[in-house]
Amino acid sequence: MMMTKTHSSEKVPLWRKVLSGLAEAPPTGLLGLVVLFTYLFVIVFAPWLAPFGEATIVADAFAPWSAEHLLGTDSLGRDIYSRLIYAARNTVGITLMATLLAFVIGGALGMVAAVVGGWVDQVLSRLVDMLMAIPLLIFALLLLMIFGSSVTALILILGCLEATRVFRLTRAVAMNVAVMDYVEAARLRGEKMLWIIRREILPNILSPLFAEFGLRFCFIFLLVSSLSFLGLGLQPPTADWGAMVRENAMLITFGRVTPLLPAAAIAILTIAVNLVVDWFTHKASGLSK
Amino acid sequence: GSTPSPSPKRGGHFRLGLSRGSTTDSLDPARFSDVFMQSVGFAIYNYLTEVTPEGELIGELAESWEPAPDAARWAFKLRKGITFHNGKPLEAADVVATFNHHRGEKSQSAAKGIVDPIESIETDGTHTVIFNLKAANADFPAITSDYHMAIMPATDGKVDPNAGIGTGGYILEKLEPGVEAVVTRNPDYWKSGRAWFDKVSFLAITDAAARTNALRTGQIDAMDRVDLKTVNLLKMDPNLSINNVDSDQIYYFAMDTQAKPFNDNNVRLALKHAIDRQDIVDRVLKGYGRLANDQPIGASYLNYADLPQRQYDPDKARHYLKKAGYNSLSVDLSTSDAVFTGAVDAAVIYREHAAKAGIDINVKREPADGYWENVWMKRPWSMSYSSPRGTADWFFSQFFAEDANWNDTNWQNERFNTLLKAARAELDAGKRQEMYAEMQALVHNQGGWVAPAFSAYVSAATKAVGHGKIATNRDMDGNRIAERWWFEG
Amino acid sequence: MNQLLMTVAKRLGLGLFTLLIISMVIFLAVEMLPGDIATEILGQMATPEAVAAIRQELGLDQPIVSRYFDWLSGLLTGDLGQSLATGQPVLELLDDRLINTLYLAGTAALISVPLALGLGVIAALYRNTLVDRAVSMFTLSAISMPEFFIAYVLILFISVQLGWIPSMSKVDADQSLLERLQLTILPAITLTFVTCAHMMRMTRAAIINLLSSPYIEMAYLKGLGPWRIIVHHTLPNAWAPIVNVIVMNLAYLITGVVVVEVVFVYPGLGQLMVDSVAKRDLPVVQAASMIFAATYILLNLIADVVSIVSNPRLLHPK
Amino acid sequence: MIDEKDETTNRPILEIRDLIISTEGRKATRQLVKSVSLSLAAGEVLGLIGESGAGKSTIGLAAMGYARDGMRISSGEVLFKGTDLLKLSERKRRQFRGKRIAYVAQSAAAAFNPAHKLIDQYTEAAVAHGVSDAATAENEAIELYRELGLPEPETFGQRYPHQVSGGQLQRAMVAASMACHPDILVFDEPTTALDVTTQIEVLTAIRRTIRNHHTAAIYITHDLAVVAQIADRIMVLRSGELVEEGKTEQLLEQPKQEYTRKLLSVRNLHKDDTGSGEVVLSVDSVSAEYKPGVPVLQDISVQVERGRTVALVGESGSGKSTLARVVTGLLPPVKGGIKLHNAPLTPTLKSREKDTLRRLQMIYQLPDTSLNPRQRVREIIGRPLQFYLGLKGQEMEQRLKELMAMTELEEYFLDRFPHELSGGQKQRVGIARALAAEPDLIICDEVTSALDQLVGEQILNLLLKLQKEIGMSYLFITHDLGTVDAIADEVVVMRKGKVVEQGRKTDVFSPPHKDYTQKLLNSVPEMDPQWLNKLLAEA
Ligand SMILES: Nc1ncnc2c1ncn2[C@@H]1O[C@H](COP(=O)(O)OP(=O)(O)OP(=O)(O)O)[C@@H](O)[C@H]1O
Ligand SMILES: Nc1ncnc2c1ncn2[C@@H]1O[C@H](COP(=O)(O)OP(=O)(O)OP(=O)(O)O)[C@@H](O)[C@H]1O
Ligand SMILES: [Mg+2]
Ligand SMILES: [Mg+2]
Repeated sequence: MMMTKTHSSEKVPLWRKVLSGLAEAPPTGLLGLVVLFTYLFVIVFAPWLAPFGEATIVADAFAPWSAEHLLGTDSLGRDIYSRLIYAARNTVGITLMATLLAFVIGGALGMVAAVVGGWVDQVLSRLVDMLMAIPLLIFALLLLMIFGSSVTALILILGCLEATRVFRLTRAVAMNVAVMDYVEAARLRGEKMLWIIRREILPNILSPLFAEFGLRFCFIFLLVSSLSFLGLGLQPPTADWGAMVRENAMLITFGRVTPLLPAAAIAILTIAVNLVVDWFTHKASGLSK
Repeated sequence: GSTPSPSPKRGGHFRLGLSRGSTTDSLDPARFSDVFMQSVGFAIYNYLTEVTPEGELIGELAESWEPAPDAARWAFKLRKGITFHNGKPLEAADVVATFNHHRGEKSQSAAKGIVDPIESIETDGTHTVIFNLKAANADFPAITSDYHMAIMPATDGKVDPNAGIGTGGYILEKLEPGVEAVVTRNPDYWKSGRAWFDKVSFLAITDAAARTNALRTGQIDAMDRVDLKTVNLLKMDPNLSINNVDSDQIYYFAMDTQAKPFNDNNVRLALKHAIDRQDIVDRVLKGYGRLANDQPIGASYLNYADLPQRQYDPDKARHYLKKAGYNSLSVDLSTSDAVFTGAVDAAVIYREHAAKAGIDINVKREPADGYWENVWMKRPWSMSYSSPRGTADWFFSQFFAEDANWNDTNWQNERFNTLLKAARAELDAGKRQEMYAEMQALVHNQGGWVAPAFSAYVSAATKAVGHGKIATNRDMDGNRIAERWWFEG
Repeated sequence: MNQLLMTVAKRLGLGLFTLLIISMVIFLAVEMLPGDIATEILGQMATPEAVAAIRQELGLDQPIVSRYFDWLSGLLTGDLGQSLATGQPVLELLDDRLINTLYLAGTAALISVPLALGLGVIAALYRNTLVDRAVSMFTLSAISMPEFFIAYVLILFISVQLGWIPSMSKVDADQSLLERLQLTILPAITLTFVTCAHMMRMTRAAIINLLSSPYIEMAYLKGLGPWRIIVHHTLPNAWAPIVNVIVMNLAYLITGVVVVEVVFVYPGLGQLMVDSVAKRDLPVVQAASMIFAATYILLNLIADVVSIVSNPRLLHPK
Repeated sequence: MIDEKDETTNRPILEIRDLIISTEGRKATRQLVKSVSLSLAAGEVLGLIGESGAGKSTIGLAAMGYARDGMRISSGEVLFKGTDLLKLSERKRRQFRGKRIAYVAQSAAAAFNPAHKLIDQYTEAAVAHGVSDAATAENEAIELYRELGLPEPETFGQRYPHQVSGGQLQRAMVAASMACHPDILVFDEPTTALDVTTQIEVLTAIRRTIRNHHTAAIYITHDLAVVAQIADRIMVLRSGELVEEGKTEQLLEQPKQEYTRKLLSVRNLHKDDTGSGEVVLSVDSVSAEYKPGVPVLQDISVQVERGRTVALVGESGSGKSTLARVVTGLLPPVKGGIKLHNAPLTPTLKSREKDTLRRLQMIYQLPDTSLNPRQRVREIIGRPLQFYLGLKGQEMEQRLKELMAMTELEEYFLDRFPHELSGGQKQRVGIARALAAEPDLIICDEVTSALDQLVGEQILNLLLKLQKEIGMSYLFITHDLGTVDAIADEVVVMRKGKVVEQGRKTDVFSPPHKDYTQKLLNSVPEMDPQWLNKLLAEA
């Protein structure tokens, strides 16, 4: 409340800070940002950028690269270039949401465990141990049964699955912050746990969380499509990169590069995300050389 | 397929990569479920009857059989001088025990439904078995060729289904479920000109790419289920031959004829006209298949009726839709790659076709795990497939009769049911043909199947492997690849 | 030292308790999943009578609680029961496959852990240089590919085009260690690609995180070379986070490699688990899950112990 | 032990000429060291003093050709026996570091690698530079350990850093710096973090080592009294510039510059007794423990009257902070009780009323860890206002300004993050935060020990001013008797969890003393360069 009231009096407007932040950015971080914005652009303008529809069958199967079909067609005769573009739109959103969900659940509980400690921590930690120890397949099938197979369910399931990993990390780093004097000061003041977590702990553990985010994002990306055999989530003919790799994977056996295209799309995104993440974590590590 | 070689050669270690092996595979023929154990089964066991590559039913362990006196009672005469791998001579009691393994209250056999029509079995001397049926059935001998009905030796009137002992051309050396089965040639095999290899390994290779690579790098000699997406690339390998075996394995979309909107035959007809069957064959099967005609009986069946092929016709589809009172229609179609490879693709293509007729097909990919329990026969419209049955009666009884176990369209057609019963007891071939033709027309015009295609069995082998005409009744030469194939000299 | 033993004992106890809970959860989960062994074995051929007969024979008509306790008492007496699908003793089914899985995981770990550590150290040493970027990009690209895809690419080059190593890794108990190694190497390399990035990035991050510590500055001021500083002064203090990630990946190598097993036709536990879940073969699922869960708990415990041992403050309390 | 030394004392062994060090980065660079020159003769000890942030450490490190991360040596020369270290390659430079010029860091606890044994950290440099093999180095280490009065010198090296006390660790660091028999030692505030008694031990050890080995040294500190004991010559620095330079006696007796005079005139605080008789806090025979059966506090009774300051003194680990934790409710006592305004306090924090919490505030030793680095000053100080008093909007703004004024902070600091403030400013923010709650009593746990003298002085003044103006009471924890003398009304001397002596400051600090109190008192360095000598002679 106080903050909202007084923010107006802050001297530096946000855009200024962003700009000065950008000016400080290392070239690799900038490169990462440029790539991310390119992806964003593609996602927003997919229908205008794609020459053909996402599901429309436009030619013979596996048509070669040509002026009309820049990257050829897939096994059903759909334009690969167009599907690549639409796939960005379909998967990035889901992955992002699932990753965020994982970080919200895992992060929140991890911080609670670290701050409250004692038996709450024990119970949560053992619970997470358990969830991680239950084989993925059974876990996924069980969640599938509970939540169904919609996109929402997919996001929920991925979020729950990955939240366990995020929990462990968050708990570990939050533990280090929870023993700081300023947290003790907040306790002495009589602050509620929520406030302590939100205002005292969270701002201080963002950078390791960011680093983890960069990798988790990629893991979830791949999980999205590897869970599709369970009938989860994205419904055909919706394109997603993981599925595109999967659908065309056999081709690589014969040395054809088609499946490399969606794989490269994922790889470039992962690298870009991590370049940006590197920039953030490096900023937080206190090193500049 | 390649041209049959004139000179089969004995010997060699044949390594066969098969797609559907599982760690839960069991030697018990009552539990054979897929091509892997079926192929092993046909290597180590014999059956009463055998379907030839030409599709003819001949005796295997049975020398002959005849209805005595009507089609409700069948007497099978066994060949003499055949011994099991353990040295026990084959006798009628073994056959009785084998069949009883599948029959009865306590039966746990997947073939229980098939042997249900048998009222009782008795022996007449050591080499004659008599089956008393609950109702007349002219096609009964065919079911004794079913892959579950492997003849096993009996002790005290019971068989040991897990012993793996048969009368077949190969003796089981080891079975490691989900990994491999190894058999060696039965030196005392009673058939001549069969079982050429010294040793056969059946390798469970689930992944199509893994099978393909194994074949290309010479780690296996033959494989089933070639990946159709890349079959054209595989064809370029000069050392390999691709066997395209026409079959009556059918892929279909099953509508619940009691559920809205499919309870209106006009809607069913609209959907049947809204699919471009040739496009499915071309794009999903890559040409390795034939058009189907919305009913299961294909050209290989004795009682096949050559009905006019239904065409893709969006206008007609619209017409039927209007007749049913719809301007446009939106329906859910449940599918999964558990149905067959490319099932989801087929649904997606169908969706494109139907869109031109104003029908919006909403493809729902369901979990592969539990598809057959939760989706098939439970959702109003789902995808399924079926391998061919020996006879039209067999197929109709299992899928279209009012009380059929797998009446996946919930179809209740009085005329059809009457005809089905009558045809069973009818011994006159001409009349039977008429009756079956009418039944096929009924399914074609009023049934709940949208059946776009019969798929071919596409397998591959190195050029070093030889074989005769390949049977079409089941995959991998009627599952008898170990018995029928050989290495070229 | 005594305290360490106490911690380990306490965690082992908790681990056993967790295992117990997991066994219940899995029992319940498989129970809740649609279908059971009877319908799955018979598949499309299932008739209600046959299904009922199988259920009765296998005791599936008993209430779940009593079945669970039967299983538990069996477990306590060392009897894991029999596979419902094949009737084979579960122990026999698991035996070879467990060894295979451990062999593959071990080989993969032997390659990937030192490699990841090495790359992580190099990346930290040459941080923000071209070398660092190259290492990061390479490993990140590797984890961006689904594992089966990496496997296909490897097979294409090494098996199909060069013909060095067979594409199928069909190991069995009769092979010599060397033969086995040859067959295991491709799947192991694939898994290396899959796991390397995570461990490498964490190593790099953990090291860089310590580089601003006063004792690192002190090491510079002692005139030590950069290699010695990273390896001798930073790494020993960075073990805790690194080991945690290593352990996560080891757990993955043991419990999560079914895709690699399928592609390389490697007879490991993963495939057994998947098949058994599909067929609802409860005793096998249960046994395999227990192995996986125990692996996980044990590895986590090891991570904790290593964290303690690598930290003299905890190992040698005042 | 002593290897060849440059005997010509008139020729400097180290010369720094026109050294300019600036920050690195894309932003406009700032000069941290502005053209400083110095020279050091063999065997000479040069004291480098100045307020925090003056650039002392930066220069000390530059003497080794090293610049911290984020800084760059932009120009100048660092000549070691004529060789310009700055012109050498990194690899060549490494051969000087540790070998010819060695460094003793401010906090040995942080500068020793926690993962290795002390002996290994001793021999490491010697082996790496090829000065001797591990066995020889180990023997030398034992010799040095003995020389430095470390316990059980033969096995001392087998311990890990955390297994020895702060003073011992600092001595071990001095020993380690000698491993290669360097020509020059750079001491960077080696005693600042230590309590008075330990400080003496280390100081003595350092002096003895330098003398015995005839090593030249640069001694960095912000404590004039300390440098007076050790340096031949002193340079006074401020904001990266040389203020004044001279022989130790001369500089202490006749400082030329105003700034130097100010440095010298510290500890001139004085306070009058301001008792009122109204007891704010009373601690009644409290015992406490972290682990059952291991008492950390035994039977402590302390009373704080309104408007008065009770100082809690004692060596490290004597339980001072623990008592603060018991009072604040972080650690429930196993025995005894605490009353605030004669009303008993519940033992645990959770069960205390918001208003009770408000009345008791705390200021921590290290502003770096007690202020959240991700919160602006406005939020740090504003939060208690909002939380306890429910202020918002204009009212809040008003009060914030008052608090800033009261703690002598500029108003525009409100929008800064802690790391954008100097150490003294940060500590003042901590005080403002405590004051914001309008408490009855503030517990100050070593609030000045991390600050340099000038800044510490300002803080103490501020506390005194507040006491005078609003009658604040303090429970003041410290190990610095100088501070106690300056601000306390009453003193409680603690040792090993027990009260050794307790009473009015004038009583406690005037003879006859209890032994332990006497020792504490003797250990406070005085500005007299002969003080240490005298003290050692007495002992
Ligand atoms: N890594 C860094 N990057 C940029 N500036 C720095 C860095 N470290 C310190 N500074 C700045 O350099 C100046 C000199 O710092 P230095 O550490 O030499 O001071 P000091 O005299 O040793 O102070 P103290 O008594 O606090 O140790 C200070 O203003 C400080 O803010
Ligand atoms: N959280 C804790 N758990 C266990 N023991 C502790 C804990 N905190 C302090 N101790 C021990 O309690 C004793 C008293 O510690 P305390 O921090 O009160 O000392 P102090 O007088 O404040 O010392 P310093 O001057 O170093 O701050 C010490 O022996 C210390 O090791
Ligand atoms: Mg300094
Ligand atoms: Mg303390």
